[in-house]
Amino acid sequence: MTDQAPIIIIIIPLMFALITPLLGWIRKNLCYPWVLLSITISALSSFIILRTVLLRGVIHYRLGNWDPPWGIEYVIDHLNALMLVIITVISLIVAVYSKKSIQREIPDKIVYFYTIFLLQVTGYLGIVISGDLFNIYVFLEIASLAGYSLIAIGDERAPYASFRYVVMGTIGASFYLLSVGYIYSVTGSLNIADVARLLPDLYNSNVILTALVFMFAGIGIKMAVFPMHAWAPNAYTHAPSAVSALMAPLMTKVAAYLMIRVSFTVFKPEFIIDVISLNSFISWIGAVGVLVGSIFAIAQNNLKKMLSYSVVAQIGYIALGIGLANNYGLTGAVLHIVNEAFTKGCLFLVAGGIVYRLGGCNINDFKNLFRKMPFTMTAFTIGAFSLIGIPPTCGFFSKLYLILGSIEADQWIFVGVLLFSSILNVIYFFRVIQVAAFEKQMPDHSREGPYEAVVIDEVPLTMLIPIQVTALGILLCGIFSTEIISAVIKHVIPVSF
Amino acid sequence: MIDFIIERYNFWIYIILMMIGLYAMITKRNLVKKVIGMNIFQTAIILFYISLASKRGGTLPILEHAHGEENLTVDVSNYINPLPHVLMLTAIVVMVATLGVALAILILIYRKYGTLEEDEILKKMQ
Amino acid sequence: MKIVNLILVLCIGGFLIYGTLDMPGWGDPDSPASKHVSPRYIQKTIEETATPNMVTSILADYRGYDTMGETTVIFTAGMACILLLHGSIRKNRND
Amino acid sequence: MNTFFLVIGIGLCVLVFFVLYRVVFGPGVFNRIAAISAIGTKTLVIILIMGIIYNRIDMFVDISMVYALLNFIGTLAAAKYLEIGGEK
Amino acid sequence: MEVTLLIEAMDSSFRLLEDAKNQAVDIMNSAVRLTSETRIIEEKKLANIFKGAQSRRAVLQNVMATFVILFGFWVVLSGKFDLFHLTLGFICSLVISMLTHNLLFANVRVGDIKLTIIRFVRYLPWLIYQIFVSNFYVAYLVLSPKMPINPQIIRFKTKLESDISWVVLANSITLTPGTITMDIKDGEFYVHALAKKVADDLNAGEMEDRVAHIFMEADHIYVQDVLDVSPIFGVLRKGI
Amino acid sequence: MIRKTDDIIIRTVARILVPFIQIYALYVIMHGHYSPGGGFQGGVILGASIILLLITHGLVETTKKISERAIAIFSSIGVFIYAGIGVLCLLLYGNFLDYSKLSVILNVTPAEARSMGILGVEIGVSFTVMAIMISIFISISTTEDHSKYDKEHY
Amino acid sequence: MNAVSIVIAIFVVLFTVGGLFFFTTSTIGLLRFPDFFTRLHATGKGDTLAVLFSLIGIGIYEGLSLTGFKILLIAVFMFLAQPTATHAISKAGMRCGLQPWKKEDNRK
Amino acid sequence: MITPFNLIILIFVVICAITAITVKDLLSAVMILGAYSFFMCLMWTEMGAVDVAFTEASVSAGIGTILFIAAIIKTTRRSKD
Repeated sequence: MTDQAPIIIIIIPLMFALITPLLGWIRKNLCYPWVLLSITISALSSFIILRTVLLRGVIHYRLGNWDPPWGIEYVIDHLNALMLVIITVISLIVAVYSKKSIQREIPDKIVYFYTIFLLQVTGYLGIVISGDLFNIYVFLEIASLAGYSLIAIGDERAPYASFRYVVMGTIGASFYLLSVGYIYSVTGSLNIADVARLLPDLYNSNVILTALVFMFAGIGIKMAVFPMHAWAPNAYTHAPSAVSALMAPLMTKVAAYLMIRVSFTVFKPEFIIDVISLNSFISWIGAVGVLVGSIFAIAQNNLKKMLSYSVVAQIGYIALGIGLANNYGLTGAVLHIVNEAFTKGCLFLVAGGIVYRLGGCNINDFKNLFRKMPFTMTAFTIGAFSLIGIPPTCGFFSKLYLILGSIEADQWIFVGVLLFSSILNVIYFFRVIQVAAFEKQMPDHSREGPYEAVVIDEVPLTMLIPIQVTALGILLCGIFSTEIISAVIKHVIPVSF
Repeated sequence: MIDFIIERYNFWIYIILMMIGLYAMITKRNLVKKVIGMNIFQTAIILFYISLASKRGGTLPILEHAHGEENLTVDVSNYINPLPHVLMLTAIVVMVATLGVALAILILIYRKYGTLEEDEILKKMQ
Repeated sequence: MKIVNLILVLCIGGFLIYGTLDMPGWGDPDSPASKHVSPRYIQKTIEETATPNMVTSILADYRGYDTMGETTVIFTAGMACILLLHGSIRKNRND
Repeated sequence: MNTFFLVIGIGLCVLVFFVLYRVVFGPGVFNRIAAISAIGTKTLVIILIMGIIYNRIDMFVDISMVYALLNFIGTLAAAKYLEIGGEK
Repeated sequence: MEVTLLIEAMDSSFRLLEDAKNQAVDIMNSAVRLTSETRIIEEKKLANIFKGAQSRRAVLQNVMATFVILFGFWVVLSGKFDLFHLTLGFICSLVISMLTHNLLFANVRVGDIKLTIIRFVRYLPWLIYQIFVSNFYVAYLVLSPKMPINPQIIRFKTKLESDISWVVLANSITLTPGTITMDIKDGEFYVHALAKKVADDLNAGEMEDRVAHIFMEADHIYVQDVLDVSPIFGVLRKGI
Repeated sequence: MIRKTDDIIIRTVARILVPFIQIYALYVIMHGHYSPGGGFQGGVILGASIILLLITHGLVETTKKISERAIAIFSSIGVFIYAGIGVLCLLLYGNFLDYSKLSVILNVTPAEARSMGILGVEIGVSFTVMAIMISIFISISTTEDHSKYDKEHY
Repeated sequence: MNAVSIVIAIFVVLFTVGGLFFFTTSTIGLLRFPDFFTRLHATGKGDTLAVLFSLIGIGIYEGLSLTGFKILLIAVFMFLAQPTATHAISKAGMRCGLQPWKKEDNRK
Repeated sequence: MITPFNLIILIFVVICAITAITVKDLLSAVMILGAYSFFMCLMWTEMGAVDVAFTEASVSAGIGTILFIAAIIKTTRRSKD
């Protein structure tokens, strides 16, 4: 059955999602364990695949038993397998977490929420696993449609944010489709490996250049890199907290994966670097994105919005790493994808927990929060450390590699940007921690008598455990980062670097 | 030069349509207009793909003599390339699905703000 | 603002025109798109799938996985509409 | 014979061009709807003529049939909306 | 053998309902002469009477008739006569006729289905002739430089009673150029006429008479809502 | 939108046309192998026939024919048929969606088994598409009335 | 080219050109007539006959086959659907209070 | 592909697209979008993409316009631009 593990990853969430609404008629409560079960199976098989890939190398799975250029195939190399594990693990964590949070925020829509949740996970997995350009588009649309609707059920402003996302997302997906068409028009193929084989002869044609630019534009919109990030902050802020905890770590990371795939597998690195030197453009955009995202994040009072701008900044890091296009830079980018998934997951989960307890996310209301929710805030601190880049966490290593890559590429400005952005990160996270830890409740002069004792008001266990697990994940990724690099990421780097 | 333009006029028209759709999506303040622009934009891309598929002197991608004849040799240049058609069927489905979700979100927006004009919505938000 | 958008759109259009310049001509039977993958579909559809309509055979068999994704897209859209608009009280059922 | 049908088809297209005048400038939504339903009928015939030119009319009849069966649903919906909402 | 048994069983069950039918026909005949308000009430009563009787026989008949029509339609569409496709067609038309048996033959108020069909077919050439003639008239109106049109809305009360005849009349009016049925309110037709000539033609009431003739409303024969296919059964039994 | 019209002509014509549209839709689904058409198109036409019924006969009368619960079941079952055929191939020691493995069950040649597999898949697609089209239409046009902003439409 | 095919060709040309003629008149009517209802006269039904003519012409060209029968069915459905659509839209126009154009108004 | 048809229909398509986004009344815009779909369908039949044309025909005539109209009923018909 291990031969069929690749399809099981996709088909189990899909088929379980089909049954979820019917199950919801019988009992609403059944949906939650059902979702957990499906994602657990999916996660197990993704682990099996990772193991197989590590042992035996790239897996090819032919759907419908057709040979690759004619049919669709799955190609799972190290990067895919790593992304599959990350997606399934994060979505499992968020699924565990979602129970209480969803019951609080959208109590009457639980059944359909879980259906679309599973479909969205299916979409992410399908994008990552597929080896066919058009198939990626289809699954991208599944993930996007699910994302639109999940964002729109948030708070008051959510529908408008979601509509902006619909417009931008459609432009992005259509650009992607357009560039697939351009590639198809000159190669006649849709399979990634086949296209990669055929493309080098055509590198000096306008068509390929246009295709590349539009593909990067489309993926960039989905990824929310700097000039095209306008939809992201509002969407992630106003979505339900479980949704933003699912989408902020995963959607952008999946798009980042797609960008790495396009830059280094579909197009050869030589083309990107030597022929048109698009990479320096990307890294500049990334650097500006880092600064802009961080500066906007400082200006926010809402924790979720701050985190959303932080997402934009972190995407900038990844784009920077991709654009550096050398060994260290790409290692840093991939490691940062792993790191970001866990870190942003953790931080958004904490934000959701705070919303669950306080009913809002304004930073000024966080007074005394460290006393009230010690475990949650500890996790928050770990996440913040990881974003800032303090040693035992994973963020330190990814930033280290990025800085090394910048030095190797002789781009000292980027080193400065990276260090400066760390300082900005310190500023905005320190504000939160300072308010939560050190600022006391203002003395209430109208009342006499002693202050009330601080009640420990921790979030429920189903929310606390995921938060702690992600925090632990950050630390583990940091501690075992060399192992991750030597086992997985080393194989991702193209040979020419 | 003239030949060069005429040879590809389908592509020019698709670019014009795409620009119209994109302009409507970016500039129009009415949300329904944006959705209409979205529709035009996606249709333009479909037009591009179908133009890729067309073949001078080709007929429909449906075999004429359906059954019975074994070992019939099919001349490839007689039939239009069917692959872009298939891709575009999927794209049309995606178009319809996006349309449905966009309209549903639009109704939610109207429910909250009572208007479909973007500037009025932004004004009411503050 | 409108002018800026117009210029942006015109830039995109101009870039597309630039990209289209050395594309195979419209209706060219020797373009790579009609030479590389698609001949097999045309030649072998009867032999391999017993279906004269090539579009159907590609849609549901050669690239059947795409179509499954397409159906899932539709399903997602339906569920999304129910998620967004259902759940509130339906007063005017007969409107 | 094909040339004859080609001429007829182009004639119909020219007629559609005139109908398009009402679609673009027609005062009010009613004139537009009337013009659009007129375009629908012409479209139906043009599709059949294309079928003749391609010499595969049995494939094109289906599309025409779809238009004959479904085209009036849109008009009905618009008419119903106008009845409910009124001319504004 | 089974077919005969089935038909006989059907026939006996039909005969049981004969009384109810006769009674209903009487009520119906008296009902149609009443004013329109009371007519609705009487119809409701009638519907109640027939609810029991209709349930099996009417449904069965409707399904049969719908099935025959739909299967014919399928065969025309399909054009493939091998066993597989015919079976598919059989299943499909059976499913659809089960689902929509009360749509195609819901309120067809006809006495003798054969006669109606024959009369309707005879009516068609006349209609097409009318369409033809008045289309030329409209062409004349359009092409003449002065465009001698004189639009007017005329209103007349129809003597027709049943829904289907209204529909046929209204669509016939709309089809003949020069006139459009704009509205029907309580049996009153509002017709928009393009010129005085067509309005006068319509007022003469020839079309109305013909439509009444089709559905035998001139003879004041009103039979129940259900299509009567018992002649078909009779033919079948004779054949066996 | 989903309200019974008071116009007898529209109602009658819609009633007469609906069975024909439906049988035509089924024809389109079943003959996707030989002529244009297939699951998606047929599903859309089926959905359009029900929508025609909805806008002429109203929701109450239509749900007697096809209830909202049935629509939900159909929408799930369609994709389920599709994925189920794929999984069936998986269980017959083939790859996912490898219909030629169905020849063991159907007792025909692999090419014809693929043809049958295509037919089954198309039926699944049409179920989903029909049900989803109807349910999108119903959920758009029966949402809660929020006419506090403008009452003009009611 | 025997006599039968010549006769068939003549009929095809006759009917198709007739259809084109009525299409033309309906289009001119759509452009020339003064108000919505009168324009509806031109398009809603002038087109119906034109479609019937064109379909008969194409059907004769196609010969006696199932396709020809299908084309006839298209005509039948057009005859059912087209007047209904015309009726619906004219009724909506009347309910909305669109004033029909009168000749007397023109004289003033 | 039938070149003379193609040229004429392309002009129609562009006219319809421009009208659909400039007209102020949303119902008109939606109906014109329906006409735009007609022409698109016509173009695809003309280029031999029968299946795509079939899909476009059924989608635009059966679903697209009606969904738009249903949405407009629930919201508003006025538009500033």
